Amino acid sequence: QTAGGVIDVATIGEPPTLDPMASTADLVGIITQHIYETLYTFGADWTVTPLLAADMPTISEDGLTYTIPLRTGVTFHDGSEMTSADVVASLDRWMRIASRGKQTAEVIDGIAATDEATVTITLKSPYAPLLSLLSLNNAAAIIIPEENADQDPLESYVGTGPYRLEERVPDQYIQLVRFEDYASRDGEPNGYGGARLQHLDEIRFVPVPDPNTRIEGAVAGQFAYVDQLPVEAYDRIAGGATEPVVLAPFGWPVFVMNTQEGLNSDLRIRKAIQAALAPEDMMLAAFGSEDFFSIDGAWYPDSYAWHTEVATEPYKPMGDTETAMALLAEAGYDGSPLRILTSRQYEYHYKMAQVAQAYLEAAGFKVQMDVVEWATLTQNRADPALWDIYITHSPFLPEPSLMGIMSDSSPGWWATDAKHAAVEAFNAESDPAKRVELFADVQKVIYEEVPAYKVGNFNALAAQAPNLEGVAPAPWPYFWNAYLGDE
Amino acid sequence: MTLDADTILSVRDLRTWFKGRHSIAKAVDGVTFDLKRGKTLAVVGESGSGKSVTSLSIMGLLARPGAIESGQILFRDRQERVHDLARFSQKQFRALRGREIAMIFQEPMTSLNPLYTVGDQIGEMIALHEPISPSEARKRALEMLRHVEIPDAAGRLDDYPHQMSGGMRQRVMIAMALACSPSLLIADEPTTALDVTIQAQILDLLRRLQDQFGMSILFITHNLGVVAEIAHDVVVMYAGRVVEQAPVMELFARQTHPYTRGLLACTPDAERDLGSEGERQALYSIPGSVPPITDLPPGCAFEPRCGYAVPACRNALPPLVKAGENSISRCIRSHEI
Amino acid sequence: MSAPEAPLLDVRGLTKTFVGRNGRTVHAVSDVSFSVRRGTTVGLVGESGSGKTTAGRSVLRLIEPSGGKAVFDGVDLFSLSEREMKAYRKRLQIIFQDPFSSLNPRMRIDAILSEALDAADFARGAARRERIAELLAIVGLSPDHARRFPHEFSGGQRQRIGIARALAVEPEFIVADEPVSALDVSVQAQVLNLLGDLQKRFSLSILFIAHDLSVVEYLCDDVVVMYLGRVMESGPSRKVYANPRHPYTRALLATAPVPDPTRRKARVPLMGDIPSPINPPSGCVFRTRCPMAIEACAQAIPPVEDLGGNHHVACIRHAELA
Amino acid sequence: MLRSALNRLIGMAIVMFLVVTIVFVIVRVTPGDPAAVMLGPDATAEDIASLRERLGLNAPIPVQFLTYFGGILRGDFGQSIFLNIPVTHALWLRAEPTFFLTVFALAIAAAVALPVGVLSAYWRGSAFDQAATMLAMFAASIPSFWLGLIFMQIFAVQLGWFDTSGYGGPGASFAERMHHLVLPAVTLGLISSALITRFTRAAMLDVLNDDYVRTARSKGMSEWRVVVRHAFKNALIPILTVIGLTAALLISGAIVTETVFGLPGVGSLIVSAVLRRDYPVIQGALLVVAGLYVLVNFVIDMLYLLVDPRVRY
Amino acid sequence: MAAVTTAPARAEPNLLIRIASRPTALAGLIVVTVIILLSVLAPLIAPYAPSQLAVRDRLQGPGMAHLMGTDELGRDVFTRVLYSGRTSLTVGFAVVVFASAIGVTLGLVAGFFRRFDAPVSRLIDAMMAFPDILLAIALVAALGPSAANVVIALGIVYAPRLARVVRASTLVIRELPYVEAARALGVPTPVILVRHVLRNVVSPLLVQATFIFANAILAEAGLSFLGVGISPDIPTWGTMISVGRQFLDQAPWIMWFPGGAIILTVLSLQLLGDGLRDFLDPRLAKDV
Ligand SMILES: Nc1ncnc2c1ncn2[C@@H]1O[C@H](COP(=O)(O)OP(=O)(O)OP(=O)(O)O)[C@@H](O)[C@H]1O
Ligand SMILES: Nc1ncnc2c1ncn2[C@@H]1O[C@H](COP(=O)(O)OP(=O)(O)OP(=O)(O)O)[C@@H](O)[C@H]1O
Ligand SMILES: [Mg+2]
Ligand SMILES: [Mg+2]
Repeated sequence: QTAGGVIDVATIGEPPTLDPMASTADLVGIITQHIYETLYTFGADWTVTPLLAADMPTISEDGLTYTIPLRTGVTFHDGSEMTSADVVASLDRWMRIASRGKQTAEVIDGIAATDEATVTITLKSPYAPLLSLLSLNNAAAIIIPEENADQDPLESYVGTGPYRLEERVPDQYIQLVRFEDYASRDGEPNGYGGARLQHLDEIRFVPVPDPNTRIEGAVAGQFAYVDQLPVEAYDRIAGGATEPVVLAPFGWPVFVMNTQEGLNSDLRIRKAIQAALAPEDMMLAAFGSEDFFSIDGAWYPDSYAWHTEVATEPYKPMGDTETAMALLAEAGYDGSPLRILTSRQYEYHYKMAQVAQAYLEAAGFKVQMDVVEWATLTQNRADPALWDIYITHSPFLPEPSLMGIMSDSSPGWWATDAKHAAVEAFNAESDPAKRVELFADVQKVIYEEVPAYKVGNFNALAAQAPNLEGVAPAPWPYFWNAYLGDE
Repeated sequence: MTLDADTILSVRDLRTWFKGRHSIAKAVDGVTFDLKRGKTLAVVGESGSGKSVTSLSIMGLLARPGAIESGQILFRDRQERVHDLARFSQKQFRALRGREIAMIFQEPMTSLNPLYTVGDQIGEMIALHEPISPSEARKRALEMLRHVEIPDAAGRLDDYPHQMSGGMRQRVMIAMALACSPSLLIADEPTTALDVTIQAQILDLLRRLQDQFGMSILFITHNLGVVAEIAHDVVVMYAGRVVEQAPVMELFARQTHPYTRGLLACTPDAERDLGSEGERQALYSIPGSVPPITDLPPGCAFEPRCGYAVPACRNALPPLVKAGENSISRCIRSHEI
Repeated sequence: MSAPEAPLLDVRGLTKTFVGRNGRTVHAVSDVSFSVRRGTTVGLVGESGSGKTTAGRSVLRLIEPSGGKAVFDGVDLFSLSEREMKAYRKRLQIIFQDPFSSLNPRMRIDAILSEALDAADFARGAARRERIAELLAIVGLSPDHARRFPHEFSGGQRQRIGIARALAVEPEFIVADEPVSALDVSVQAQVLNLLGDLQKRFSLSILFIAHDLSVVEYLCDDVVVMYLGRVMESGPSRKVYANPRHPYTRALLATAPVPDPTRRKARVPLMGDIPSPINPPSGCVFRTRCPMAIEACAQAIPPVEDLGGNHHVACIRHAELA
Repeated sequence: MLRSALNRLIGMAIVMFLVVTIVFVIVRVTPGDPAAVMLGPDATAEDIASLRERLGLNAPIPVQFLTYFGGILRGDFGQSIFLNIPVTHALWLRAEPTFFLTVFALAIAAAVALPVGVLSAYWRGSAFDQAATMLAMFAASIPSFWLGLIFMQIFAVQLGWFDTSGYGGPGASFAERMHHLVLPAVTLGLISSALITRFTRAAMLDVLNDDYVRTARSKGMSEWRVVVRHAFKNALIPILTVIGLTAALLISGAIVTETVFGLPGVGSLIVSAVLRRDYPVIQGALLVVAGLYVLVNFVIDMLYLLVDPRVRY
Repeated sequence: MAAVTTAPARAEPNLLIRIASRPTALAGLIVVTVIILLSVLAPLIAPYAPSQLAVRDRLQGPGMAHLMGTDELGRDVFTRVLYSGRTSLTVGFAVVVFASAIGVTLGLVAGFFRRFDAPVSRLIDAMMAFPDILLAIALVAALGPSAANVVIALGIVYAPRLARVVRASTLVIRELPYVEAARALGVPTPVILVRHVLRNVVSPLLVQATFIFANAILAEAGLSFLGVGISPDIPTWGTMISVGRQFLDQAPWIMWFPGGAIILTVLSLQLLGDGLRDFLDPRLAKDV
């Protein structure tokens, strides 16, 4: 376990920004989590654990006031010391800029620095997901120096993280070097939390947008770590110079329905789709082998506390064409095309779409595929007039409230009374055990109203050099704690 | 290989064919003639009669698929040795070309390399055959330009071909050809592309240079006027074959082949063809046209167009026979003409 | 029908300049005058680049002349608009030197002739087919040649087709631009005879462009000698040939090779090259090569002098050559 | 000489002006509001309106064109939406790999094509000629990305001689960077050599039939001298033209090759710009690449003046 | 002095016979014909439907059931290669037609009317300054990725190349005596353009067209590979490769067969074009 060393990490591309508040992209989070830190983060078991906060907050009886103690002696990369003023300014910026921050701002009454080392957040109503939101690394509530908080877009990439930005050459590399004055937490590493060790001198994130080039790079042993490999490359990777790393389960692909306009504003159509789809074939086409996916209608797999089988009956591994046809007839479907918006940024999205198309057509749908670039997709999905289904995926998020469909304003625009009732109850409850029970109600509403169709669980594949140690499999891989062993 | 002492080139029954996949073009098919030392032999014939192919055969410059099929090309070099050029290798030719036999071509516009000055190109010829320094070569080139009477020769040495007129370029070609004092100069239609006044200059020049350098000239042309102007002896070709050879005076006085006769008759001549009041007599014209050389009749190639033809003409190729004092003819009725 | 003395075509002061690629002006034809009487042939001779073709094409308005006039049957062709000119097109025709490029390789002979008949608004159908056969017969081809393509003909035959095309519209006047110089001598005579016959038969007027002096002497009633875009001498052929009054004509006649070795004589060829038409010599354009040139020749363009009997010459020393 | 250079220069300026206009038109026909694209999906109508105002998108088209044209004259190609840096800067950052890639590829192509083309013209119809012609045609039939993938598979993945992608990390030495260019340059060079071979052969065939080559032979010189000194030098003139054309071909090839080999060059920048809807970058790249092409061909025109004494425009 | 120009092509009515006399050109012709036939007759020949999924039979190697194996969705590669041929060839052909329409018009106008020569030629020069793939990418980006737009983009890319060839030929033909003869007869200019000029431009055009056909197929594949071309749910050889590329290791046949089809088609088109060029327009060998 020696200090020193430089690693190259192949990422899926060039991040659109190095401001993690401004983007929900996983890639941005992966890179910037080394530079910036949040008040809280997730421990190994996905429980919230303090990072820049000294400890867990004190929550008032009514659940409306969070008093957060801050660590002292934490310095920014520019040498200044973090104070409560920085935290308040940063959180203000978060509520102004970050999409999750904007969403949270609706329940926040005020944020104030109680003293140098304490910040108090007051809420309008109890809001259980708050800490998770403060912990997440995308659209993240990072803490930056107060004087930088006005910047939009962010220009000074100054954080408190274990690595600082040395150089960025767009599309070539982002070079991070060890931040010598980093103040680590004491104790042992615990997931994203706990102590953060700085063995490596340098981490370079190299964008390799082409998945095949990433595979070749992994096989050839060109990188210490290669992120986001197509799972089907497992055997090749295993035979190559780097070792495959599987994160199982990693996440879920999802067909989001446009509940606001067009065909899918009719619940019966959505139900017909739900019946028509055959997740087993879709997952097989997308991921190749059962080794890399599982057929699971529950929104959380059984390794998560949120797992429940409630209401998942409509999820039929091989689909149910007859039921779908019946539903379709009942809905008086007029044969106008069902528009599936997808991209090939993630090849498996596209493959699932192709299989879905076959099954939907078998059920009597007329399907129109709109295969566009990812950038176009993110743009088009915001326009309800343009699509009926769009395909995306998500890692299993530690807090269900963070899922896209939970927000009324995210594309799909699912907003019904039943949803509001279930979700509000869920968000207002602070007792974890009770929240698990309440989530079953949420899942039930989802299955009843079909705002989205979860296809299954899938694993993620990465590759890692044999001598790279100390990297824990994670949806957003991080490289503090990592070190280069002997080959 | 015997050759009269005063014969420098003797082509004997030369056949040069172009063998295609489906046909054989007998471009030269039985050409025989002798060229005397210091004399000019003109080869006349219409387009496609094989004049150029004959000269290229002599120079060994035939391009595929052309090849000498049979026959001899006897050539006497400056050391009085006689060679059969029909059997020469390219290597042997290389030593011969330029030094013993030089050639000038029809198109003065394109026969010079546009990228080198005329001085370079003449100097190159000399340097190829004589061990000589570049400055020496330049001096010799200048000397040659003077020989061919280029005005302001020193000033034009560094001109590029495109800066010169056609006549000038042809002079440069001649200067280049004569630079190594070859004993034989082959001139393939050297004046055809030139205007009459320039043509006269070049013919005049060639005559004078022949007196001066003593080379023999094989002069290819289709213009009987030019023949009368420059030749000592004349060979007439038709469809790849020699039909008649005679000294120039004899030939124009009395033709021993109907084709030659036709050629002369169909060139307009005011004295002959215009009446005293200027009224025109119809020109004599040879009926029909030249047969394709890929498909020659077995007998006399001129027979289909010939006014003297008899059935015998059709059966076998008439041999070349003595027809006059010094002339030979490939016509079985030569004595009746 | 017309007054016997009025020529069919009277060209006066024809001038044509080209702007070359580098912006320099080429004086291709300068102040050229001649006339063509009905039913006669006028020969236009001169060395390469002397402007013969340019003059011929200008008269037909195939290129736009820069100056002068060409009075055809009482009308100045140069003053006509392109539309008015159309009516005259079929009265004036042209035949070309190159028997290979003067026929569209993708059209059959009947189509080529048919296009010409279209121009004359000739009816379609059987009459047209007959007319095509007739035209072919006129130029000595057989009617079953009509369905062939040009490449199936020899040079002489193609030249006949070119002539047939020109005759199709029954023109009164034909410009023949070196119609025989690309042909072999044996074929040349056939075409010359044909032209001579046709002229008589259809009382054509012909402007016959050539550089072969003996052909012109044989065929033409009048001759116009050009040099560097200008007329040096013109007049009835017999007069000009028998008694050339311009040093250039003289030199041309003297240097033209004659197929008669007994007439080979020591003659002094003209010195030097033809100057560039971009920058013609001042005064008399011929003076740079003229054995008789004097200082005065450089001063002014020599006036055209009438020697009587329609014989004109542009030389200040012509008297010495009488 | 000076005069013809000047003439060419004016011609070049006109062509460049048209190039700029074409690019302007292409960007104008792009559907969608550039301002909306720049601001992304979360933008409000007011944001878009104010950006339109700021970008001058509300001005009449001729005014927009003038503004845009003025910007280009000052070297201002706009700001990359995605990278947030000036387009010129973005292009400059990417220039090195593309520059060396095309130079190496051209060198490889010329080294292969010139001798092969000359010899196959010389031995026209021979087995060598037929084989070379077939091979050249075959090479021109292979999609370049396909060849690149196969090379990568063999030389990088299986033999491990080269990295599969990239251009070296920070501080990579020049040699290391060039090492990354070997496979892409060979791929691109081989494919481009096909075109140059065929042109060289055709040009040589042309000149080998020229009269002055026959003149040269009639002088009694060696074939080698005839071919090199007399024929090839003349053939060089059309060959230069092809090399100029190849410049464009190489850049097209570079776009694909760089993508296959993950080279951070202008080519891959263009592809990512398209995928990212980074219109200013697309526009800038179009301008710069076309400008370079025009420039290269201008240089070649000037070379003509040196090689060929006849050229007087 | 104006150089003596030779007539371009001597018409040869029996072109097919002449092509047949050259083995390579004949091979090209035969292969192209076979490929076109296979594509046209795809519905009759293909053993499966082009988008018939059988996810459980995915990535099967070539064998009796599937001549060329199956792809990642279990579709029959042979079937898809046939159907892709339809699109690829149609795109190639449409590009040729579209490019010819523009190119011939521009080339004729520039070549025939001196007045328009300079402006049109400069425009052509400017268009040619854009490398083909780059211009195509930009145009597709501007127009949106659809098959029709790819055709339009590639058509615009190749039009100037055709225009140059047509202009060059027109410049020569314009000066030929048979055109002059037609003018002397008073044949209207449009008729001259069509009957005399266009008809004789056809030969070099045909030669160019085969090369552009070949290039268009390659370019379409390139665009699809880069992900900026035809939408991947329309099977073309290019889209098949770009999908198959991910399985280069496990299931190389998915990429090999469409790739082979491209190479074969392009190669035979080139052979054919080369043969045509030899017969129709030897001078063209040195043009673009
Ligand atoms: N490379 C070749 N392949 C086939 N036939 C050829 C070749 N070269 C020449 N010929 C044929 O040989 C014949 C004689 O040609 P040659 O050039 O000797 O004629 P020529 O008398 O010089 O004619 P011209 O007066 O036109 O120069 C012609 O019919 C020609 O077609
Ligand atoms: N279109 C043109 N542009 C520029 N210059 C031209 C053009 N046509 C002819 N000329 C020039 O005009 C002059 C006269 O040419 P023209 O063709 O009329 O001569 P010619 O007497 O017919 O010659 P030839 O005997 O060679 O046919 C020449 O110098 C020629 O270069
Ligand atoms: Mg010859
Ligand atoms: Mg002329």
